[in-house]
Amino acid sequence: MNELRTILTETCTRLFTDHVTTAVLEAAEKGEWPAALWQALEENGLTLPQVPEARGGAGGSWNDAFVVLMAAGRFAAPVPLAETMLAGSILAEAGLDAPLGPMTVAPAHIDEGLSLARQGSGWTLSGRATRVPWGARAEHVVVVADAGGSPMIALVAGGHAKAEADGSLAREPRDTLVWSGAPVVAAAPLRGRLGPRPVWAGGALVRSAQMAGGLEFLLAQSVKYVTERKQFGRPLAAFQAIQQNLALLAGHTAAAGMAAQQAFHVVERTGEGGDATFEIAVAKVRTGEAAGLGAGIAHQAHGAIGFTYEHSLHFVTRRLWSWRAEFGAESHWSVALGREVAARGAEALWPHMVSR
Amino acid sequence: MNELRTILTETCTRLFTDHVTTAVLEAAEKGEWPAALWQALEENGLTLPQVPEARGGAGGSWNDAFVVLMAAGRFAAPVPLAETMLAGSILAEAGLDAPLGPMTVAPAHIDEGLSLARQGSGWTLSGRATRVPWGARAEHVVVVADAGGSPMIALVAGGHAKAEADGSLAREPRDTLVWSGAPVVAAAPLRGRLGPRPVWAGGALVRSAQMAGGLEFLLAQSVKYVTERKQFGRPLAAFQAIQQNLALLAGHTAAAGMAAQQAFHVVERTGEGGDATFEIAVAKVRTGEAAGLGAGIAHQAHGAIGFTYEHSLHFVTRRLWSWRAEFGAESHWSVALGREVAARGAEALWPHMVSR
Amino acid sequence: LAAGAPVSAHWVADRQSGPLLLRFGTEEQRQRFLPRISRGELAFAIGMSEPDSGSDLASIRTRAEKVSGGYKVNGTKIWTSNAHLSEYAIALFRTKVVPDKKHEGLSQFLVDLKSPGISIRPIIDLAGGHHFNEVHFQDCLVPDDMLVGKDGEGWKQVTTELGFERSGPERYLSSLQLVIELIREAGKEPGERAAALIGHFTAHLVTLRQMSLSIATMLQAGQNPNLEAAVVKDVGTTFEQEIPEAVHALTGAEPRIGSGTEFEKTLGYLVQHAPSFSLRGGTREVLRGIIARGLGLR
Amino acid sequence: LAAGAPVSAHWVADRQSGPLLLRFGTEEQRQRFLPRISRGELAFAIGMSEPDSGSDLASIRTRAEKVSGGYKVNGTKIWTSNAHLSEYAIALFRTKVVPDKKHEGLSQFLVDLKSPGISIRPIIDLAGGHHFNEVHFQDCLVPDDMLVGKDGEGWKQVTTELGFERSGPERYLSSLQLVIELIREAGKEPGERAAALIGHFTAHLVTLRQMSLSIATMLQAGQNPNLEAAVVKDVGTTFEQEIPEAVHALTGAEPRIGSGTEFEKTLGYLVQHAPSFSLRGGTREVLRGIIARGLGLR
Repeated sequence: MNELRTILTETCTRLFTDHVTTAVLEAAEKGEWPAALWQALEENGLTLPQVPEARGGAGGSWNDAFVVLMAAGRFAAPVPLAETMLAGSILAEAGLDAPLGPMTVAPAHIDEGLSLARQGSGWTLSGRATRVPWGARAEHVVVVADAGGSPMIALVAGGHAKAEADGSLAREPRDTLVWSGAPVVAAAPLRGRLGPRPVWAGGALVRSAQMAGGLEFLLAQSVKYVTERKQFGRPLAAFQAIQQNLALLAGHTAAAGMAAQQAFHVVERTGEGGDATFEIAVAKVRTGEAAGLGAGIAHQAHGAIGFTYEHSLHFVTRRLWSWRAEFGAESHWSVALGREVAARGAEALWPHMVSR
Repeated sequence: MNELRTILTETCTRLFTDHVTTAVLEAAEKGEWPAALWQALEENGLTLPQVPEARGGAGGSWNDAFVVLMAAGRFAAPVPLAETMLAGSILAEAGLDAPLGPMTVAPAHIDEGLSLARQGSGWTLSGRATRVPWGARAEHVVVVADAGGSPMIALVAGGHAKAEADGSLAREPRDTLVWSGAPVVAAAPLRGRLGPRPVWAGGALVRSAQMAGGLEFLLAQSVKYVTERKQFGRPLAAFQAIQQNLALLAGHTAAAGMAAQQAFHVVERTGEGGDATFEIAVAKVRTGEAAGLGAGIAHQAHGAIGFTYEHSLHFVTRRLWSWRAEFGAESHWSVALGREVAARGAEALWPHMVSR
Repeated sequence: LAAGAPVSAHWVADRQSGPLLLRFGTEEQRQRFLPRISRGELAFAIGMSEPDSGSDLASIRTRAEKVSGGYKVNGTKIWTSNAHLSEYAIALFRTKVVPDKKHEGLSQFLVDLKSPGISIRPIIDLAGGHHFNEVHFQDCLVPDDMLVGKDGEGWKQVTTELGFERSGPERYLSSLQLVIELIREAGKEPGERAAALIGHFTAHLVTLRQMSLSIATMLQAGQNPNLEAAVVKDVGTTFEQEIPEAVHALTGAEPRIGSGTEFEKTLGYLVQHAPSFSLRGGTREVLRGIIARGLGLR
Repeated sequence: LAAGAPVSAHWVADRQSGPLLLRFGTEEQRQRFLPRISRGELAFAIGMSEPDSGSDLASIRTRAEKVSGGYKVNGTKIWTSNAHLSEYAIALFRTKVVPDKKHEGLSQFLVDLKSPGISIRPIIDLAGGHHFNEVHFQDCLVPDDMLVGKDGEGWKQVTTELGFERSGPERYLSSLQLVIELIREAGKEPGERAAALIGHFTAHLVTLRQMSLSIATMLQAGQNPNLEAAVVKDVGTTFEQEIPEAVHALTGAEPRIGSGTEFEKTLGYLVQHAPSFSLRGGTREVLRGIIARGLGLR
């Protein structure tokens, strides 16, 4: 990690430490919008770090986006930061400008479809999308939709959809949005480095970074807890069984961080027409597995106290359990990855790995 | 376990302690037949414990067979004891007498078939069977074969097949036998408590008992080793990580023993026309999983020393790795079991379990 | 077990009170409580853990001081299951301080939760549920006739209880509902991948049930299968905690609350509660320590 | 890695000698050995473990006593890889006994295995292979110019070596062949069950490779990533040991020796050798202990 990235990490850490308190997290679960947090993120240019300046972003790289999302995951930041970043990128890649304010993406399910229809010189959007992250709260929604057989990217303002509130295990909004001829702000043919399914692949990408960050929290929090807490007359950290488990957690955390980082790195390196699906699949599978195992280890280390609402562990573990399922769980991406590898043939496995 | 069974266990333990020495095991791997061991087993009526006296057996129960096979597994006894027991039972269930001497069963693969043809008032056997345990060494082979569309049980004497030597990971014989019109000693229509595929189901049954016994050895041997061996100035047993691993091994060992015992119990309870396939599938799956995990834990506890040929651990672990694959691995039996459970329906799971 | 509904969380279910009173209760206590217990009218909250005790259950600091006519209790119990719904608790107090021998000087009591000097504070769990409480005792008088068994023998009595706790069928029943939902989801003719998992689960469930039954048989025969019960609990808990993970790995289903299919909601319930399974009746490390001692390793 | 053939077992492969001599060797030692090492003509046996040392690598008892012109060596090394095939060994001896400080007083030497006073006895592994040896030293004279680095600094030098050992790609390469055979077995259009496992393996392999590369980068930058290397080794070994188990669980294939398909034979080879993977460069417990120390737990 170079120096600039270290500075960025520190900025994020400071910002989230100030703005993502237990009170903010609890309030967010009750539906309160953390306005100060969002404002601080925008003021620091952290909502669209990798979007070109010309398109409304901070002009950084996907590697910067990774750093910001890791930090957001570490703090369980209850805002659609990942979704906004992704939405902004999908717009920019299609040659459209990204607006300010929280955004989200739709459809979040691979088997749902939306459609665009011509209206004068513009377009209108119709269709139904379920489990849209922060769907009712986002000021803009970026969608992939079918326009007479061609996939397009479209930007619609919030409030034009009929919204049914729904939520994730972490009580983050996951709303159903229904558009019926809603006006489209801007539209362009789908293109860009996130490939033919930018919401699906990009969603998996951003979730992998959030999960890697969440795991870092679990590790730090578990180490802290077992060092402070005593049992049978000595700190929990003195028990070899605890040490061995946390070492295992450290391994999963390191692996998840590496897998996610590499995916962002390849997305950055890959220009338009390139394809980072291989690395994205690797990242979603590896971070998702680590999230499940890591949450188990962290809860085991914390014992009963981690099972209380009062303790902050669950703000992260409940998110991890949701994130790993969203935009394709391990089962989806591992089958896709396995089929890709098999189609390439046994002898190609290692050469392909080395060539990436 | 009742008193009679305790006595039987002790008899077996004494016999195997005397006759299954490291020298005997090493010689067996080089192809030497442990004649004294076999003779002792026959003299003590342990080769056909559950076969009725009228059919040439000891007139005990399948629960006795379980005890003997557990002990045989514990000592890695390098003789076709399980195969002989199974062969004798298949004969007896079909109303045929069991001969003395080591026997085996064929075909050992579910997708292989043999056929019987009429010759005068008798039959001849033709076909090819691979991986037949002790195929070339057994004095008799009991086969399931097709006789013009009807399945029959047939007894053929050893030496009538063209044999190609092959072996298991544990260097036990697993020979290919080819019969071309070989004379049949006795034949009868297939029937009995082991169901329509007595070699396959019965093979899985006996292997589960052997595996349960093998696991008991691994546990005892590992406990002994870590108690005696010192590292970093204290016995290995003092390390919590070692303790926790061996506790896990104890759990797998207990579960494997229970699963196998229950299968034998239900086979005993089930008369002709009954069906113990459910319990046999449970036993093969549970003992097979335990065998894989248990071998890993035992080797980890033993460290480098367990990796040497000199140490006796591998006589059991190599057998466990083979046994779990034979007569249907976990993958086979779990799919079969899962399909059976699914066909019965979700709500029937618990009632069915309780009804057995 | 009502099919279709996620099982409710009972960390320390009240299956202990009956056997405990049968074994250690006075004739008067039995006559007073057992009929109502057996009719299901009376459940007991269980008060073992204390704020700093964690897995070290014997490190109990709540004092019960002998006074005229009974014991004066001061201290705090935590993780007291269903104290807000129960009339009585079974609680372990320290009646004598024996330096360096924390297992001595403990006694078991039945406590009327409406007694003066008791205050109950809810503990909300991570899924937002309320099953547990912190119970605070301040100069609370517990009458002599509420002592269970002998003064000072509480630890021995409790470990017997834990034996029951460790072997009971809830060791594998908590997650059974998810297996049932998975079978429903997979349909009557599941693919190979789903069938393999269902078969794996079935093999484990059947075996665990047999293991539990064999412990029950030993208990009925008057034996004290503490080691065997610890083994069953460890095997059961480990398996149970694997279930949500394995189901997610197979189906990729999202664990849900409030909305979604029964399958997704059951997954959501269990994913959140699985961490607690290994806490009931001793953490995994403690259980494995008990097993290791039984193996002669410590 | 020759495709189609099971990889050969190297517990402690000789990737250490070059870096070691580059870092700690005298100019004379470098000139004498490095050209032959880089041409692949010269491999070194590694002599660390002793009969009673196990994972406690510092508990070394083989003495190298300073005498005129060199050191007189007495003692026994075990698990000396390929001593029967190598000209030289790199060995760790005790040159000074410092009571209660076992990590002090150790020194590294290059040893000509044809020297008088050395006898080599084979160790046959459970699969019947011969890769390791017991090497016995009786009054064996090792000349002064064969000391590597400083007298008494052997432990520090060795832990650097172990860093290399722990991060190298053989951490995940030993089992790669089985993954390749599995892909071949599954065919170009695998079922969902096989595809999921292949995808899982691929995700882990790719990630491990990246982790190894990042350690290599740190080493090249002159950093000493001992903790990171231990993490990579632990993750890699744990994954590697899971591979044969997972492949068996999927396919039910029988692990074979001598006969059978390439797939079955590779499975047979790996099932037997997997137990050794966690021994190279420290057992799992020791590695996790190192990681725990890095986390501040001990």
